[in-house]
Amino acid sequence: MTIDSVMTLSNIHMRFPFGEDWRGRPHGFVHALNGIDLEILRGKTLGVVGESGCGKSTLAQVLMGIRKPSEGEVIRNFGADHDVQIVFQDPQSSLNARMPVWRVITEPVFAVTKRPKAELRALAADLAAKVGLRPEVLDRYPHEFSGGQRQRIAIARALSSDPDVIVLDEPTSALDISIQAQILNLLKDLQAERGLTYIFISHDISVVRYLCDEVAVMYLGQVVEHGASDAVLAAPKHPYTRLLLDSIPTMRATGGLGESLSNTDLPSNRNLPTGCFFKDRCELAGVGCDVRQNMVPTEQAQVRCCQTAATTPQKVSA
Amino acid sequence: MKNSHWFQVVGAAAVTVGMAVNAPVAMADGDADLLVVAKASDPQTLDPAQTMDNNDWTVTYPLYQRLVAYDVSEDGKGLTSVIGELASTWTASDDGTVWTFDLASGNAFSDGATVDAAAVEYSFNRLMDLGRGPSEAFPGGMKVEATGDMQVTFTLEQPFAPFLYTLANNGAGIVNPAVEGKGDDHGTEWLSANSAGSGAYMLTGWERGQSLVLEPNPNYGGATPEIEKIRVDIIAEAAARRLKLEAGDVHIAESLPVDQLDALGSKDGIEVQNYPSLKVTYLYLNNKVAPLDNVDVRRAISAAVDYQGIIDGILDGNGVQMHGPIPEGMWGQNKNATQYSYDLTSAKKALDVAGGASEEISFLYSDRDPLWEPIAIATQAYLSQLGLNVKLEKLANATMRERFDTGEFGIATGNWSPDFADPYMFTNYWFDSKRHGLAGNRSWYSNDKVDGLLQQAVVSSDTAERTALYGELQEIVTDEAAYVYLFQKDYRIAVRDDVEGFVFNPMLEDIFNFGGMSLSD
Amino acid sequence: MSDATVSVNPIKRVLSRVDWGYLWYQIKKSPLTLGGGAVVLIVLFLVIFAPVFATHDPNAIDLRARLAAPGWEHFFGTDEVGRDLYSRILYGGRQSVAVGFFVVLVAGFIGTFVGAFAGLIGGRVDVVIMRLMDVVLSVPSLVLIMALAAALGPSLINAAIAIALVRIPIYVRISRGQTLLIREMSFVTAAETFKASKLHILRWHILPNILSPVMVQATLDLGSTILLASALSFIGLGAQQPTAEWGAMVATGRNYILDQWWYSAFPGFAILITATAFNLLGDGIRDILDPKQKAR
Amino acid sequence: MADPVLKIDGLEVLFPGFSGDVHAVNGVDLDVQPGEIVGLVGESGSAKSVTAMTALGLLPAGAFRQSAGTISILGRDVATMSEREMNKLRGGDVAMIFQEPQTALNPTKTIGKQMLRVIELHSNLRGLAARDRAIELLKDMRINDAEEILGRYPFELSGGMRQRILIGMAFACSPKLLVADEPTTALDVTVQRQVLQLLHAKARQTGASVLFISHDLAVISQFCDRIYVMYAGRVVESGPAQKVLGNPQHPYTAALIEALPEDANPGEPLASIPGTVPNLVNPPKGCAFQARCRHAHAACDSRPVLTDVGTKHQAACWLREEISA
Repeated sequence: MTIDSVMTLSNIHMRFPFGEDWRGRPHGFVHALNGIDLEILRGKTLGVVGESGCGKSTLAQVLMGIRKPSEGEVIRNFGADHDVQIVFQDPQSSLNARMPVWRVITEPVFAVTKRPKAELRALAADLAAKVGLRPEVLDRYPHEFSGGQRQRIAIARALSSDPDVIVLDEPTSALDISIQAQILNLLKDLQAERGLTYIFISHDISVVRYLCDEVAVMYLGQVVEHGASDAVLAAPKHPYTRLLLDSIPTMRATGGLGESLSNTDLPSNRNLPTGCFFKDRCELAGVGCDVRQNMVPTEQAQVRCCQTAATTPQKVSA
Repeated sequence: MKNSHWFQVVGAAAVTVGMAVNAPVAMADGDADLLVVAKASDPQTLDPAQTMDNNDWTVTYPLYQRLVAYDVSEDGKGLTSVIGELASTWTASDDGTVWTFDLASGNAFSDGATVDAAAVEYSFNRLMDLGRGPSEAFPGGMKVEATGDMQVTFTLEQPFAPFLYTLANNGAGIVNPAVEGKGDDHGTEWLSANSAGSGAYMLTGWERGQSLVLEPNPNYGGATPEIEKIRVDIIAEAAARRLKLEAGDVHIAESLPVDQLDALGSKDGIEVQNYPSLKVTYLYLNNKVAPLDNVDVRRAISAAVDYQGIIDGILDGNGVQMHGPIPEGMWGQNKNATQYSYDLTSAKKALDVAGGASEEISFLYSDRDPLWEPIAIATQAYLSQLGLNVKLEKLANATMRERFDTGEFGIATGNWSPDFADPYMFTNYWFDSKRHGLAGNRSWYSNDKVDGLLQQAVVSSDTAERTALYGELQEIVTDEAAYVYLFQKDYRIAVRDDVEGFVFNPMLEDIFNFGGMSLSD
Repeated sequence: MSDATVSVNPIKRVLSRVDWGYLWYQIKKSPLTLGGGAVVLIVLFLVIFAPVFATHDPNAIDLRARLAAPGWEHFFGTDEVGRDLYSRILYGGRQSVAVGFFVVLVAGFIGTFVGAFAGLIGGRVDVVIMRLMDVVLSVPSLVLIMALAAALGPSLINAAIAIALVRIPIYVRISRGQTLLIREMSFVTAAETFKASKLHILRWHILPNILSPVMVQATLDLGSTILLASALSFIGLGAQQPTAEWGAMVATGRNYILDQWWYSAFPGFAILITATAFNLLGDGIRDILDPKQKAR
Repeated sequence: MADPVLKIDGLEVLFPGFSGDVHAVNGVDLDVQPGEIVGLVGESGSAKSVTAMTALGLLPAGAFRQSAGTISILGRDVATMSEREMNKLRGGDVAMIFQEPQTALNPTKTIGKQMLRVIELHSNLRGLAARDRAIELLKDMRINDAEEILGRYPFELSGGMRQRILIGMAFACSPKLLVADEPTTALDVTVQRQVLQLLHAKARQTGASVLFISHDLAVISQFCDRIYVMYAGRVVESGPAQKVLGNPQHPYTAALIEALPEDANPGEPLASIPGTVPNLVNPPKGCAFQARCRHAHAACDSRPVLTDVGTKHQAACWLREEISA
């Protein structure tokens, strides 16, 4: 079976200068992304999880094409201009309150080419219906809508340029549970109908498990574990993935909150640690962790940890 | 208005507070020997050879003496004839070109130096060398020579009829030759802020913009003045001057709006004195610029102004319409010359003769005289009845005077008062084509015949002949409407009624005879 | 999601868009604002329909009725050439109000655009523009206005131009500050992902969203501009005779304040009332639209 | 049974608005017993925060009106207390922790200064003793280099660190009641877990009662002894956390749990709740959830009251009434 990848990221590095001196030379660099390799499969959903500061948002910007990586290559397997769209976390601020809904929805179109108003309105009406909004909402303004409806508008907007890929940047984390379910269902329906590729950035493991085919776990600008989401989330291999999953409160947990973690602070991304990035917080840390870790394939996923890789039998490719 | 009093108090309080910054700090401290005069603006210079402004003369005139002075009548009225001041006697040659003056003894400058013929010679040479405004009253080529310790001889190139009278004017003040040592500019810089005269008073203090202090000259040759100290306070706001006067902090308040004087006169302790004056108010019609270069347009304008309306309305009746350029009370006035009156029909006729006028006419005025703005507005309204388009421009006084000199204006307002008692002050200044601009002919009027008449009149010493010449001239310049001859206004001044001995002389507006004045208790 | 975004917080809702119904509701709650607004409306009405309400031609002189006291013939009395002060105040308001609106429109329009441009483009352009504005702001504005008005020549339109020029930096600052805030909003980021041009972002995102604070400033400015224009006329740099203008009338009336109090008093009251009314209205609108700045 | 630390009876709060008054809180009864950790859970608009803020007198004066109900804290009726007494109560016997740890700390003062001020304000400790107390509090919050942290400014610290410091400060004066409003919502999961653990342990250790406000059912289920589920300004269900979440008796609670993706099958659509929360300008006459409830029937047009549906377990639903009847 040939892999139909819609985007390929190879060895993406991203760093930003900070604190310029009087001659404009930076004091140093923030290392946001440190060697990302990802294959994004057409029609599938890739979940990207990780804590704040792990580089998720920078990765989203690289995927959108609004930031050029400092190093590495992004290959896009499609031609059209508006091929990647985005849905933001907070529908409160991602929709301009001064535009009527029909303009909001069609902005990706009229921002780049002049189109007659009627055509834009027709497009907006079409898309509004798709995302479950009644046509009479088109002339209203975003503030007149609830969070869930606003997120529907944001999704309609992302669809208006007929993209291949949509980056979903925590699209439901600002929503109530009951509304989150509606939006997730809508996203699933749209994907099935249009063959969309989703990149779903989230910290909510249960949503990722439900929605995503694959999951990539990020830590300090690297993917530390990548594989099929059911496998990775059921039996995490990387110690960080495990920590993450253990931290998530669930209703089924019986042991209460358990013991407190001693070190929850991320290492600085200004001066990257030597060796394994997770070494200082890792309970498995030992021999071999003093060198940079590479992605190693295991039975179910790729893992960036020599310790796990050594104890897990590698799956022989079929 | 019953309520008006409340507003008055509030308004007056506001003005007082607003003006408090400018006003001098302490007022009359119950000292009966202090006289306070309130003026609107600070003097520019106190050098008699430089200043041409009555505003400065208030201070300079009592500081200096002149060869001759205006006489005072038995009943205390200022006369236009002169008597000797520093001079005891004088003689003139028959042709009127050589004048010899013998000086009285006993006059001394404030530093004790005697006023002798050398000082007179020095003062006139200094005046003519500097060549500023005041020197223009004297004929060019005049020679001044000390022909004895106490004798001075003036030699003129040609007869100059008003000569004797010019010697009574401010510019003829005798200056202590010691000023020559105060710098290489004839001491002008020093003298503009100090006094070096033999007058009844000397300057003892000047805080710019605030006040000047005069004290008696210890070496003064005349009767010792009664008032031991005179303070001239500079108070810009008319309302503040008036309030100070009402409060008794000021004895004499200058330049109060005429509208306020009647009300003021009824106040306790204040007297408003009225004097017939030779001060006239007239409009310059720039004879050089269109459409005013057309004599019929000027005639039309002269007939479109409601003279009596302005006098009754703006002056509250305290004035009379001018009858040509020479005011009533000055000899030489031709009562038979044409006098324009408000007559729209003939004005329109005249304008038709001119073929109409579509140009915009600028009208300059300043706030130097509070009457000018109402006159300007009224004139604009009158001329609009003729369809003339007048644009009012309110300028700083200095700017306006610059424009007179460059001739960049259409109509402008002006006041004129004579410095010596001779019609020359009105005729030769106003119509001589050599005096275009600021020098006096502010209408830029030119007429060869008029120039000839002026020349003839100036060299004649025969008053009857001169009267005839000026009479003919008045016919011409009135007919040609060189100016709009508006009105001759009474001199009105508000003084506390404890001020005694003030003698008004129409040649000496804004000037007070401090030496002869006193304060009753 | 916390309860902060719940509809129980009406202020937040309004911040997102001018909601006139809400505005009216809030104005009704503040008697000062309501009073200010009512007076502003009355003033505007009287001034616009001055010919209807005036009893005399404002420029018609009547020297024999000069400085007449208020009465039935002349409600507010007459001035030094006998013009009807009541009619002149009505017409004079036209000048004052027109200057106010002219200044606010010109300065607001230019300032907003320049500020938004500076904020959006950033970099050197921004630095140069802002330093220039700092320079203008660092000179006392009345001094600068007087200098400009004197240089342009004394007339009301020149005075208005001078005031407008000097007030531009205020709008530049406001609009740049707002632009910097809005530039960080994710709808602008979103527009960037659509590969929208700067012009598109300026037109659709920045300008519509900085309108509220600019409008608040503009309303507040109206009062002070009317005062400034009057001040300029007062010192002779504004309206020229015979044009009726409140500040000029107060200035001339000052000469007559002791005996003819009405001459200065009525135009003075007109300035006071109008400027205060505009300020009250402006303050009220600011408190409603921009509660962060509300004086406590 | 001891007096409740916090008792709210029949609370009704409304916010004047231009299209009518917003009836935010519509008759809430609630109590927190000594040593108890009570959860207040609900979606946005359920008025869980408003209820707590009203109880502590923290809503801006003039912005709201309490139209009915009584609130008593530590046995005292809040209505009878002056503003000064309320201020003394807050930060003394009652402490608070909010969602945004950034805004609760003064950015211009060091942590040490801010902690010492709180300690000195509410205890007799001064100088070194107060400093020792501050270090002790930070150590309890698992902050190892406490002495160094005291010299730092808030911006130099991570969000988790700041929140732990705030919890430490909240316990500085041994409060009897701690109100925590979404204290971990802004934090990452690993940090959230740590903060929750520390908070829980400290509360248990000091015997303080906690009113814990959250929208996160999972957090609530692990943290709280007893919970109130709120919907549209009313309590719809209450009882021990495990009982309510494990065996929900109100259709809203049940639907909420079903809507969680946690147990969902990726192949099937999620069980979402149709519609949106009702407009509280004109709150529904009967059951507020009626319009979205799949069990709604005629009886729901009148307002259901909380009735026992199990031991210490109550729900406000006519359906339960029928079943038990």
